[in-house]
Amino acid sequence: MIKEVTNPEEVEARIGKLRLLEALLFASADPLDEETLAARVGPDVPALLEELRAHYAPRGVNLARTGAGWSFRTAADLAPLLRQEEEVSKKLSRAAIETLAIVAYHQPVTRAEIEAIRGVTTSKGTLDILMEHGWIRPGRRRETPGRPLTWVTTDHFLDHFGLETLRDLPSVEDLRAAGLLDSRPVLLGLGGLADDAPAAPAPDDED
Amino acid sequence: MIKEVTNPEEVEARIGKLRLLEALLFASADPLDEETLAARVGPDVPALLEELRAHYAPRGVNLARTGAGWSFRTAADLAPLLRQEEEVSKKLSRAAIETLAIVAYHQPVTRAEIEAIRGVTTSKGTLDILMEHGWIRPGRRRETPGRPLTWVTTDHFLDHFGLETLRDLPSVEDLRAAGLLDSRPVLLGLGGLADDAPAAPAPDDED
Amino acid sequence: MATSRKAEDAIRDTEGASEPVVAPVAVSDQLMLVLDGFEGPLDMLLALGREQKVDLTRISILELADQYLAFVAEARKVRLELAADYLVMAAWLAYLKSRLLLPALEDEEPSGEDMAAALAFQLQRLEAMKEAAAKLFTRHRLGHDVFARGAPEDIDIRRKSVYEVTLYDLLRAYGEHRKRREGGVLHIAPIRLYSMEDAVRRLSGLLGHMPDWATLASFLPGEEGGPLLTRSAMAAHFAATLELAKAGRVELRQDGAFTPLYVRSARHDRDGDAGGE
Repeated sequence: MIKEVTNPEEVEARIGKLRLLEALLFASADPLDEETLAARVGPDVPALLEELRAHYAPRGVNLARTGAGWSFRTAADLAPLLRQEEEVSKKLSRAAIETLAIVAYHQPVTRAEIEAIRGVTTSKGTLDILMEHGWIRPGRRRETPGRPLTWVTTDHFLDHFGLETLRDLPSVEDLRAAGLLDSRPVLLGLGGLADDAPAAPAPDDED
Repeated sequence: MIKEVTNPEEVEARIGKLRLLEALLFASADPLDEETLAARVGPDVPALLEELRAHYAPRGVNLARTGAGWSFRTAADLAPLLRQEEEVSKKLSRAAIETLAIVAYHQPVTRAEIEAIRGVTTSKGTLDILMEHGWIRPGRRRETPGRPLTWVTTDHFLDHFGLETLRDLPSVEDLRAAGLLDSRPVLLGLGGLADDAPAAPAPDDED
Repeated sequence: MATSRKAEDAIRDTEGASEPVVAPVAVSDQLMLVLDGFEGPLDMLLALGREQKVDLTRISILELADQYLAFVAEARKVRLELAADYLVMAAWLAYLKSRLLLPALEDEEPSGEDMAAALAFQLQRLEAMKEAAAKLFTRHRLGHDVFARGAPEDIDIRRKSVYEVTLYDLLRAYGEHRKRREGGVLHIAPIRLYSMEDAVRRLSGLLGHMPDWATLASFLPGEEGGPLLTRSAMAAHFAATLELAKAGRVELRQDGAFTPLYVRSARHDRDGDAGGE
């Protein structure tokens, strides 16, 4: 992966690029995608990122890839020494945590499907809180009667939970193989099978 | 300055401390003084700091001593490269966000209509900022007296907010369900007033 | 029974909201009332199912239905009010039980077995999501276990986000705008009905002008206010005449049920006005 370079000028150019890449990633609290980095550093960004990742791997700060981008993060094994008092998840209700998991594993998923899986209606504020944390966002409307809105997770969700892609969700393949990621409502007449269709047609999409 | 250590356990302990120090300095919002660091890491902090400083000296990120504390900073010589496109991120005013939301939901919409919906006059600058940013653009003129200009959102708007199409904007009902819109208190009472007039004029966009 | 009292209150408090719901758990034969938040009837069924201590794929739905129905019966015995969706589930399970126990009728879709399998699937799926949620939150999380650069430098290299506005900000702004418009300030329109006080005031003014028996209806105001106002005026004037009769200021006469009501000034009023009789 790391190309041997011997030409002194080339070596210097490469070091310059690595330093710039390091500084760019360091300066930003949010992940940066390769496209953005390539625009600033050059087309060999993927190789440079791998080199940086290798350099930082044993250190207290690691270069991590999450969601759509790269960012420096403190090393995961230092968590016990750095851990801070829980604030976020204390405020999160059981309903919110379960709902987040359902959105993550079943996305894109409508509210009615979430309710069918949980067997209860989703109280107001559950999706609101998850959205406020930046973990979920509205996805495409489902092309079924009523055209219900779907919900999906964000890149920030991946970043927050240290996931490179959705495929890295814990046990996701096992669950899929077991058929448990089927979000269809299965029991008619059982709680939470609220109609997905909004009470009134969406007022603003006539064009 | 850097003490020679040969005992493997001692080496490991030292590396552990260096990694913790690195992580603490990286994650802190403010420079950390040696006393604070010593409380977390151990009494040999000054020597460890020197070692870190030496390690980072040639890199894109340096460990710098500022005032009474230590912090990581991007290397000073990279400043021109980093600042190339520097833009301090700005918060959009509430009026601008609301105006953008109204254009998104009610487009095509004229300025007079935006004002009618918001109930306040819209300053010239608000639409300018939104247009400058590429979120809105002039649409067709309305074929009514005066042929007022309408405003619509752009593809960049969709891009910025991660929407595929305008139809994926949550409807008012979706917002209500997500808890972003509290429903108005319902007054149960006399159905018809004396004159049988509607309690309030029908909202203009509930069609 | 102090515990049940508390549970009862808690259930009542959360009724309609569906979550969290407080409900008792049946442990073996004994019904124990525990304060524990259940996220609806399916969640409670899952908790009951775990007590069978078998893999959820081998769970006895019939046994589960019995446990649930027993709980509902006990709960109602101690007059515990259950949220509606718990009762809906009870009814559904009672139906499922009958379908499982009685010989299947022809052309009945779906079969009792299918329904039981569907319920088992729902329980497994909910269980899987609960486990997934738990696993998700044991991961090293940003800002809790793993940290980003604490002092990011003002270098926004992604020009497109010069303005920090998220979709959430946008939707929140629109939501607040709608909220303001829908009912930020609650205007209660005055109720334009005739009150008894109005009628008393009005009739008192007319007292001198009704020396002889006249129908109450003839004293009513015109109908320009609409039918509702007319009806309320009728009711108010009737109440007002009763009030004035009690005070000895008018006399009332009615010849039979549902016949017109006559009213005239009491004697001393007429005396005062007409100079004696």
